[in-house]
Amino acid sequence: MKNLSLIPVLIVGALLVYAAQDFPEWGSPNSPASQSPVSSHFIANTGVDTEVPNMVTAVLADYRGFDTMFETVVVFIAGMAVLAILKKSGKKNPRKREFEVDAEPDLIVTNTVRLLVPVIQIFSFYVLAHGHVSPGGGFQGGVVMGASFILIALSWDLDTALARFPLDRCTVVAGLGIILYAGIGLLSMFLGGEFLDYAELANILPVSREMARYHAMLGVEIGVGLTVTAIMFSLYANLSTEGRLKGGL
Amino acid sequence: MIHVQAVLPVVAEAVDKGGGIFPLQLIGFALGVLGLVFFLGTAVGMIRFPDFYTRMHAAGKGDTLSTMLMLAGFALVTMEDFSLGSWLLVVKIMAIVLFLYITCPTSTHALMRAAFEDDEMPLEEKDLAKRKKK
Amino acid sequence: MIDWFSIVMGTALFLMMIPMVYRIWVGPTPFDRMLAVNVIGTKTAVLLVIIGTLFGRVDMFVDFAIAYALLNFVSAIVVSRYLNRTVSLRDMEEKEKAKEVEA
Amino acid sequence: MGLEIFNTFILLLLVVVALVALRVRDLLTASVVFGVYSFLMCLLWAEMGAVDVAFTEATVGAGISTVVMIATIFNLKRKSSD
Amino acid sequence: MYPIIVFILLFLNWIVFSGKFDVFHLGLGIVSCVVVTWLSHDLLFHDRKKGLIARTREAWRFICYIPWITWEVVLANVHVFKLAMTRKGYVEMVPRVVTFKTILKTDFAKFVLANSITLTPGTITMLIRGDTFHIHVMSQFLEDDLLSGLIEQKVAEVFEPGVVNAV
Repeated sequence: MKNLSLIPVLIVGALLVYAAQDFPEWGSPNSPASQSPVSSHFIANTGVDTEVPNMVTAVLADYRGFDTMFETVVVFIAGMAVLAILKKSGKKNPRKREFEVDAEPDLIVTNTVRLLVPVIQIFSFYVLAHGHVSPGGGFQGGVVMGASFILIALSWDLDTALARFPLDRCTVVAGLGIILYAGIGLLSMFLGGEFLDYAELANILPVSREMARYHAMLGVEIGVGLTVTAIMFSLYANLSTEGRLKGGL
Repeated sequence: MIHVQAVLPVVAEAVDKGGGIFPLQLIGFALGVLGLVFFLGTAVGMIRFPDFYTRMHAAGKGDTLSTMLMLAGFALVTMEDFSLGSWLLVVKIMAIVLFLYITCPTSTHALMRAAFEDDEMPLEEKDLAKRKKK
Repeated sequence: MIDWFSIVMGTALFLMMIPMVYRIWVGPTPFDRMLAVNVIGTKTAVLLVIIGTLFGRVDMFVDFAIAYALLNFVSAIVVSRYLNRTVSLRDMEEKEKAKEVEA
Repeated sequence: MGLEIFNTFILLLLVVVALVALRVRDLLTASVVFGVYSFLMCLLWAEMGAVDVAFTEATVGAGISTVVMIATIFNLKRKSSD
Repeated sequence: MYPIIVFILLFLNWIVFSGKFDVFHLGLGIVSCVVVTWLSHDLLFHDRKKGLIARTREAWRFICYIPWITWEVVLANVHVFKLAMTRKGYVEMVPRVVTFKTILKTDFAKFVLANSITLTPGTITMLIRGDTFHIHVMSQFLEDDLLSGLIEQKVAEVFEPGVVNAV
């Protein structure tokens, strides 16, 4: 039976390779993606509209800011779902293993982590703050920041990491990120524009309309970064201990 | 390169320009090739050595030095002038080397410890001799 | 000239990655695989710098290489930690069973 | 020209690593091998010029995904070694 | 006082990463360095009894130590290369585990010693339990080299000058 299933796989694979011949050449200016009016509009106008050199950040945080906001909400909901499910299952069947092992932390690993965690954190802030000029942004910075807390949890134990970043504070920070994002959108709505129309912020900030968009994008990225940091860490803390928040990996 | 030129004029311009300082570039080429030679040692060791612990010696050492040499070589090759910007780039690349200097021995030690504590890994010379004969 | 150097270096690195992938494919124990994974992770940082040189934008690609240099050892630590925990859990369970048998 | 050569190598290694990740029985090993898959994907994105995607792949692949997978496996029972 | 040193070190790091010197980016750097100092200033410099001058001297001695260890790393690689490539080296290989006690007291010095041992020819630190180091070595020659204690002495000179004089 296992060998029989190889036949449809091979047929479909051959068909896919055959169909791949019709693809446009890689990077060709005649491909449909390059010829659509949208991309040429973005390439021509992002620099003028927002003064952000990195087009991807401009598109993500400004032109389709509504979409990105709900992506952040999806991340938030995913974290909350994991928390809710695991909390319930932890109560129902209390424990399969009766023992909690407290392994002593390794000397070399803890010293390396001592040296590296501040550097990782400053790197995550750098990634977040320079999303406009180089690749990066809120999501990447948040992930690196969450990884630094996970590293602390891995080298000592989960309690040490939770003492630095308690789980109830995690939830608050995650919510705060979304509120920051939506708050900037609402603020620009109250100032007379549309929802998430950052240019209106020039009324209260001492900068031009283009630079207002630039700075608002930074605020939005900070919101995304806060949410992602908190959710990544709480995801690890809950998954490794089945929601009980002690012992674990 | 042709297609890249068509799509990204900025990138293509930078590629065409591609400056550099000749004597520094020669040193950079030499360092890069030296790094490749040491990495060849690692690669051959990974295939040829008989058991996990000896392979660990090959991987843990050759990896650090070859990466260091190659990155240093590229830092010299890409240096265009002695302005502040290019110096910062060199410092940044050397920062990677510094981080690797700290992290590589740590991960080697962590894997070694894990293998040592796992019961399934033999350590005696007799086992090694057996494997050599095979 | 820089282009040619980068292409030759990158191709050589990819060629020497083949032994590592062979080790991943054959590797008698899981640890051999992890070792090869570690080596490939370090070399990825170098390859990113090489690709950056080919594009002429090393300043941009160096960020990735820093991210790899800082985060690559996480997987090794996780594996070590996991095995440490499972082995000590197994030992404790065996001790507990022995106690029950005695009783 | 160089980028096409890199493309070929990356795709080749990618297929091999994906096959290994399917073939391996041990969950721990499979998740670690998946790490290599994400390294190679990051190289592929970077080489195609999709820089932001490559950065996301780099941070998530190196920092989070392996850790979360192994944390989950820790709460299952380890079945077989290879 | 130590938080200020941490802040300065982190800000140097930021400048190397960022490479932009306008007011906006420097201000962002100051803000993020303050946040990181607040979050994790207790991680760096575990032992806080030493004064600033002693720290500076230690740092200078450590910088002098780096070229020596780099040369040792090169020798290590030549050794592994020889083992991997020649038939004679392959036969000579007799792996074993060596145990010895160290004279070093502080954790950081032990950490530097362990990593230096891992980087030098044919030796990898396996376990540290208190003062005892368990080390995996490749051959008899390397074991003699390790037990002569040259690296340990060098590290002790850097971090604990008092210990060397006592022994």
